[in-house]
Amino acid sequence: MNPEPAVILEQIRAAVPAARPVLLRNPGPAGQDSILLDTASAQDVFRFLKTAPGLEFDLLSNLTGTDWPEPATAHSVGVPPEIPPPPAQGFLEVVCHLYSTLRREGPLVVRMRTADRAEGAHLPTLTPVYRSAEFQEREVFDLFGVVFEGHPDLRRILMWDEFHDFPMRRDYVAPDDYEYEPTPHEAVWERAKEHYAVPDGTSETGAPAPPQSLGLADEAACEAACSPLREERDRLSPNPPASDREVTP
Amino acid sequence: MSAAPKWIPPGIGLLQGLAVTGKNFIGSFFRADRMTTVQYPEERVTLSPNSRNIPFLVFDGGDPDTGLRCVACGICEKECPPQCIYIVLDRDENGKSLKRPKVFDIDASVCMNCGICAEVCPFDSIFMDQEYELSSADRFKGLLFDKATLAKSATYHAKIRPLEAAAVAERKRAEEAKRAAAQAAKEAKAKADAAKKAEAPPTISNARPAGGSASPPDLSPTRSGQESDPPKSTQPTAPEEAP
Amino acid sequence: MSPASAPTFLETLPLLPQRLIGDALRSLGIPEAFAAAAETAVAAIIVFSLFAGMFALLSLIERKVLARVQNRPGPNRVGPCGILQPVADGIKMLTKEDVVPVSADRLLHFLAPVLIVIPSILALGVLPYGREWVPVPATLGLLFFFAVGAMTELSIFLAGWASGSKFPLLGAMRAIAQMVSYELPLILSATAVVMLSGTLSLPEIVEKQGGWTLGFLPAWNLFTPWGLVAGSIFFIAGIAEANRCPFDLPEGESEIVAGHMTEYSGFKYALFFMGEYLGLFALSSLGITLFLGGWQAPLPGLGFVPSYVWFFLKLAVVIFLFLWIRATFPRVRMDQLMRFAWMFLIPVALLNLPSAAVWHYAGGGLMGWLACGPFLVLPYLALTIHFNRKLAQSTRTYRFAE
Amino acid sequence: MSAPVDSLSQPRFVAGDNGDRLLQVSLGPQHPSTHGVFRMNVDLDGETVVRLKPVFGYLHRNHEKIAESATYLGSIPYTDRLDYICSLTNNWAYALAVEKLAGIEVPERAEYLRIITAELTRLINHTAFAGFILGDMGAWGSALMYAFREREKILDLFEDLTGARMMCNYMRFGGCRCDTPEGWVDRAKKVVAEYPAFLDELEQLLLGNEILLARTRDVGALPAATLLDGGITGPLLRAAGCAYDVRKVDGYGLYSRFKFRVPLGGHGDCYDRIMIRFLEMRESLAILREALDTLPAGPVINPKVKVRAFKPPVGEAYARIEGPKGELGFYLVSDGSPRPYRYRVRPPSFINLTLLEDMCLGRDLADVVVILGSIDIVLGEVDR
Amino acid sequence: MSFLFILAPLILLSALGAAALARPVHAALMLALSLAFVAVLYIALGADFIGLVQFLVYIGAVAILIVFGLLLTRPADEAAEAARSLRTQLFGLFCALPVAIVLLNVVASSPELDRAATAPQNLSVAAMGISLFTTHAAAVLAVGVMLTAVLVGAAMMIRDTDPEDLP
Repeated sequence: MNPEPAVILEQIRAAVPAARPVLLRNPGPAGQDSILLDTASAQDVFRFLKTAPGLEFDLLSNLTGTDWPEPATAHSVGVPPEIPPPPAQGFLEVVCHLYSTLRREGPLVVRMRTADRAEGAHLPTLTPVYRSAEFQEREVFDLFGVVFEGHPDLRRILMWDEFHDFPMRRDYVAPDDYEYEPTPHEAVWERAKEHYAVPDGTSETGAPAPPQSLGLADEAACEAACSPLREERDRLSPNPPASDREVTP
Repeated sequence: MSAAPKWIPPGIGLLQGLAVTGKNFIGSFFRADRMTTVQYPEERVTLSPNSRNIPFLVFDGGDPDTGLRCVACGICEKECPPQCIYIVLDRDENGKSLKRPKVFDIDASVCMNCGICAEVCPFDSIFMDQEYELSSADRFKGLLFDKATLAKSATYHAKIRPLEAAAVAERKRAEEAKRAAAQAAKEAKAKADAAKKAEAPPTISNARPAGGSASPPDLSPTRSGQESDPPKSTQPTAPEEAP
Repeated sequence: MSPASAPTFLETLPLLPQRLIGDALRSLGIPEAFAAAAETAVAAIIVFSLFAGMFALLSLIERKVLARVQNRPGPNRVGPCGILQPVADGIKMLTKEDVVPVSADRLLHFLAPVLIVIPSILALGVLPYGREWVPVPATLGLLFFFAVGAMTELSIFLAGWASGSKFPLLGAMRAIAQMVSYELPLILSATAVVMLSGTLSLPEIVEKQGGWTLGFLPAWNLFTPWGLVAGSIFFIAGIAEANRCPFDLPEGESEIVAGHMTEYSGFKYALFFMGEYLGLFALSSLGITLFLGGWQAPLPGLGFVPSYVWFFLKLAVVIFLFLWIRATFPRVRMDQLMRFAWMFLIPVALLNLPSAAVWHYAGGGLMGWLACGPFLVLPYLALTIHFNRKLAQSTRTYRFAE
Repeated sequence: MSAPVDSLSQPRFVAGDNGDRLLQVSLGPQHPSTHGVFRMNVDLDGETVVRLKPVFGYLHRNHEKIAESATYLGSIPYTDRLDYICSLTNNWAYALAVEKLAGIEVPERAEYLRIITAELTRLINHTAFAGFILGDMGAWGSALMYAFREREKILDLFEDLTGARMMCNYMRFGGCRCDTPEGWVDRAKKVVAEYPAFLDELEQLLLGNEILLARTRDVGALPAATLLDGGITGPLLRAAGCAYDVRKVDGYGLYSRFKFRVPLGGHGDCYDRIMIRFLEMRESLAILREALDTLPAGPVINPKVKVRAFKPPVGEAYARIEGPKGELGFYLVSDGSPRPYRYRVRPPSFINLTLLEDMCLGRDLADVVVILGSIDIVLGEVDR
Repeated sequence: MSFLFILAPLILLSALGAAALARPVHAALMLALSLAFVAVLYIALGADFIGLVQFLVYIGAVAILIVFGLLLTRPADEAAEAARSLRTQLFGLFCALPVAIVLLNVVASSPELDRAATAPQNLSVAAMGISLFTTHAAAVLAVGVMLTAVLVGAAMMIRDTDPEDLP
């Protein structure tokens, strides 16, 4: 039932000569070994995997990201030594689980890695090959910050458009004031109180007085908070700006 | 589904639907089992003995302060998925653990009644209650349950969950017996040793707490670890200071 | 009048206040014209308060019936068995904030709910509720009914347009298209009755439905082939005119929130509700008058009961039918609704007119049934063939994989 | 119209591809039939959908991040809240992934209990679905109340077994949390035996109804290949005729022991989707009958698995089950610590929405609601 | 006759409103109002049938048609409408004036005027019907055929939009 990644690896090498696939052994008992693809030929490989007779992995079941800020951890979980160690700042990884509904096989685990976690966090999109990647790539972009080149509609999907960070990265720090409601024993509230103009955080009833201001001291934050309203207003104007037109895939 | 009949006059499906609703309309006046709803404050459904809601702490005997089974080990605090439990270990003036909680709070507005605290507790001291009328006019303090609110007697536990309570009592009896046997053996051994060595005070008898808080043998590492590292006692927020 | 009719005192009981006031005014020497006007006013007030009360009651009964169909007890908290629920609802509605969107046309936004109540009240005035009880006897009653009914559409348009919001706009578009389309079959089916009764006066139409066929079957228009068709069309079109499920598209809550009523709150919203329910009463009453023999008793020998009792009993049955349908059916789609009106209801209603003529010239009876039979059977046959052709195209069988 | 902005509710028009003016309607997040806080930005030409963009995230709580900072055990109650109608199948999928990750065996009785609870969950989901979609079509909740009445009976079973009606938190790594209470199996058998009568009634109410036929036939159909490309699984895919049921394909749990059939539709429209779910319920009942009759004795949990301080070995695992809404998968990466290094849910509700626009283009606004209803989403899972 | 002095100014005022109001919807509503007053005038003059039919046709159909057309127009046009210049208004007046003159002339020179003023005969519906189906039978038939054609055409148009599924 489970496909043999080592065999498929050879098939890929034969069919897509430019590809440099690498087999990753899964150290755990699950035994789901995976194929690591280089980004340049990834789309071709996926197209091959989807259509090649005998493979026909027609269902991209799952596409998700993983953040590896520490290459050492990554190595412990399954980077073989023959791969040159990635930059010290770590990398982001996209993992795909492919199934073949025709041959009832799967999952074939295929991964891609970015060069680093900052400017180099680019990967080719899979949406033209598998439509089901569309929303999942948007999610990975939203939560991990991987930019999928060629994606037809790469916008944030779960977080709001004005959000700036990537919350699923491991070094993400939740803002102190993401909730201004006190939860007893919650250190978050203690920290959050400093962001609000509330004298001691309590009123007579024990409930906090509502914050007088949003506590956004600096101009930039104010600007960020107001910009959606402004955009909404602009959109309402008789002649909508060109940016309003969403791209239809 | 069998193949559709060859010739269907239109409107039959609509009439069938009307027949079903009509049957229910009339049936609702005559058959109680048709009714979907319960007229809540007057009628109440009997809860299943397994039904769980907010956790509570069990105490043995009549005094919730001294009889509390909880030894403030902090396992539930650690395992609680939404982190709604807050425990401060009680210590005497020398800083020695008294093996009971000074503060044991559960934030009912955060608690999701999953029952993991009861599941992981090695001392059979926290269980799931069946009280579901927890609404309070005070959004914050009213839903912060302290030790006094949470403490409920073992009889109460036996009332709401007879099977579970019986099993716990059985287990405790067995442990007690085992411990007594071990104690007796030790004492016998000590006596024998004493008889052998003439003057040697028994050192072990005080090491285990009195009462029912004996730990199962597989858990001693956790407990000893906890004793060396008191749970978050440096955290400033005691319930009375909490907003 | 049959000999076993109810005592005159009971029959004229609803007229008592207006007569008392008229007589009092006349005895004071007030001119006859004013006294008559006062009598009419009192009659109208009685009818209006009666139906306003029934509206309140229906708002409760509807919820009760729907609840019972769904195996719930329904509202039962306010007063015994929830009987005071309408009062509570009224207080709630009155004390709610009246919200007017910024983008609304304030005057028209205000005018719409007022305008929607008026036609229904006017229409209720000309209906014969009992042998003696006709609030405003009008020779052109039927025409009057439809003429004032035309205003409803305008007020719904106003509500939708003046709200300056998208769901009301969609709702108004739906409402107008639907009501214009369904007014046609409504009027055409009523035309058949007018043809055979030879009058536009509603009391006369009821009078003509007196008597019995075969000694027990009331001579209502419904029990004639053309009346059966016209009555069914009237019922279906009436559901659509009253915006009731399954034709409640203008306010289809699962699609366009509340249609033209989306931006209304408080008492204005209550007025819309009232207008809708009064319209429902008016249409049902007209249907009863035209096809179900109005205040005529359903069985011989029951004439001792005051005639208006029969009228309101029939009204209750018809309203229950509306509720029952609402509790059962899903909503149709706009294009299906329109196609149903234009492709089926209107042709059948048109076809029914010659059918009525044939009945007239055949002189009714068995001859009439035989002659009109084709008019009755053909449309249904056509519908069956159409339905089965569509169904046969897509008869569904389901495979199973092991 | 002097001021450009009057209010946000004002009809807003945008330019269409061919220069038409399209009415832009925001369906949701507060809308009676978007099944929660889902939102669609729909551009309408008249009432015909020209463009439809789903907007997510109103219920986003970053479930995955929470799980990565909780212990493996601590995430089970959170999985209850993904698709809160089907907490037990969520539990199972997660437990399955952890068992794969750590190589844990599950005792036979526990596997049976899992199958029983999962199939009961499927019944709950599909029954409620029938009620919901009728509500979307504007039927005034009668079918929904009937569905909920029957659902109550199963929820009572769940409460008896797991202690909670919806947030069951029942499965554990290596088995189930507790054994069945006294008499539970007989009660379950009774519910299962009475269920077909209810299904007959519901089918009588719904499936022949001409209005329902007109509303659902040929609405929202897409070919199976397109659906597969879009990652759509579960009843939607099978309604389009693709025989793909993870219970059969993977044979996880002990499903390979049971005899059941996978119903397949031919058209893939909303009617087929409803029908497939009805037929699936009949099959689930067959599984339940067999499982309840042959429920073996034995332990319900693998005693070797530690409750506290559970640490799977380093590695990763992806496991999936056939959830009532489609393929529900969990992807876990362990770095050997008591918390998952990476925890990912493959939510069927979310991925099944990928092709929502394709299904709705060219249809009426009223159809959008029905199509969305036929996809059967739960926002707890879509937004996570 | 006293009704005329109350109703005529109302009719004129609302008609003027229909011509002068900037927003098309307001103008359409004023037009409907004006038509309604005319209907009331008919009824006041004893022509109940005509009055009610006027109501039914002009409010229930014509006004609705206009309004429905307006629903489908663009609000942007409305803005343009509001900004129309004095010149266009004068042009409108210039067009309306000859029509008014011709109409007035026709009415004033009609030989029926004296007879109608002196003999307000109360025509019964039956009499009207008899006259329609005897003297004017040809016209009624022609109108009937035309309306039927329109109906069939309307049905055809609906048919074309979506040939699928059933009612």
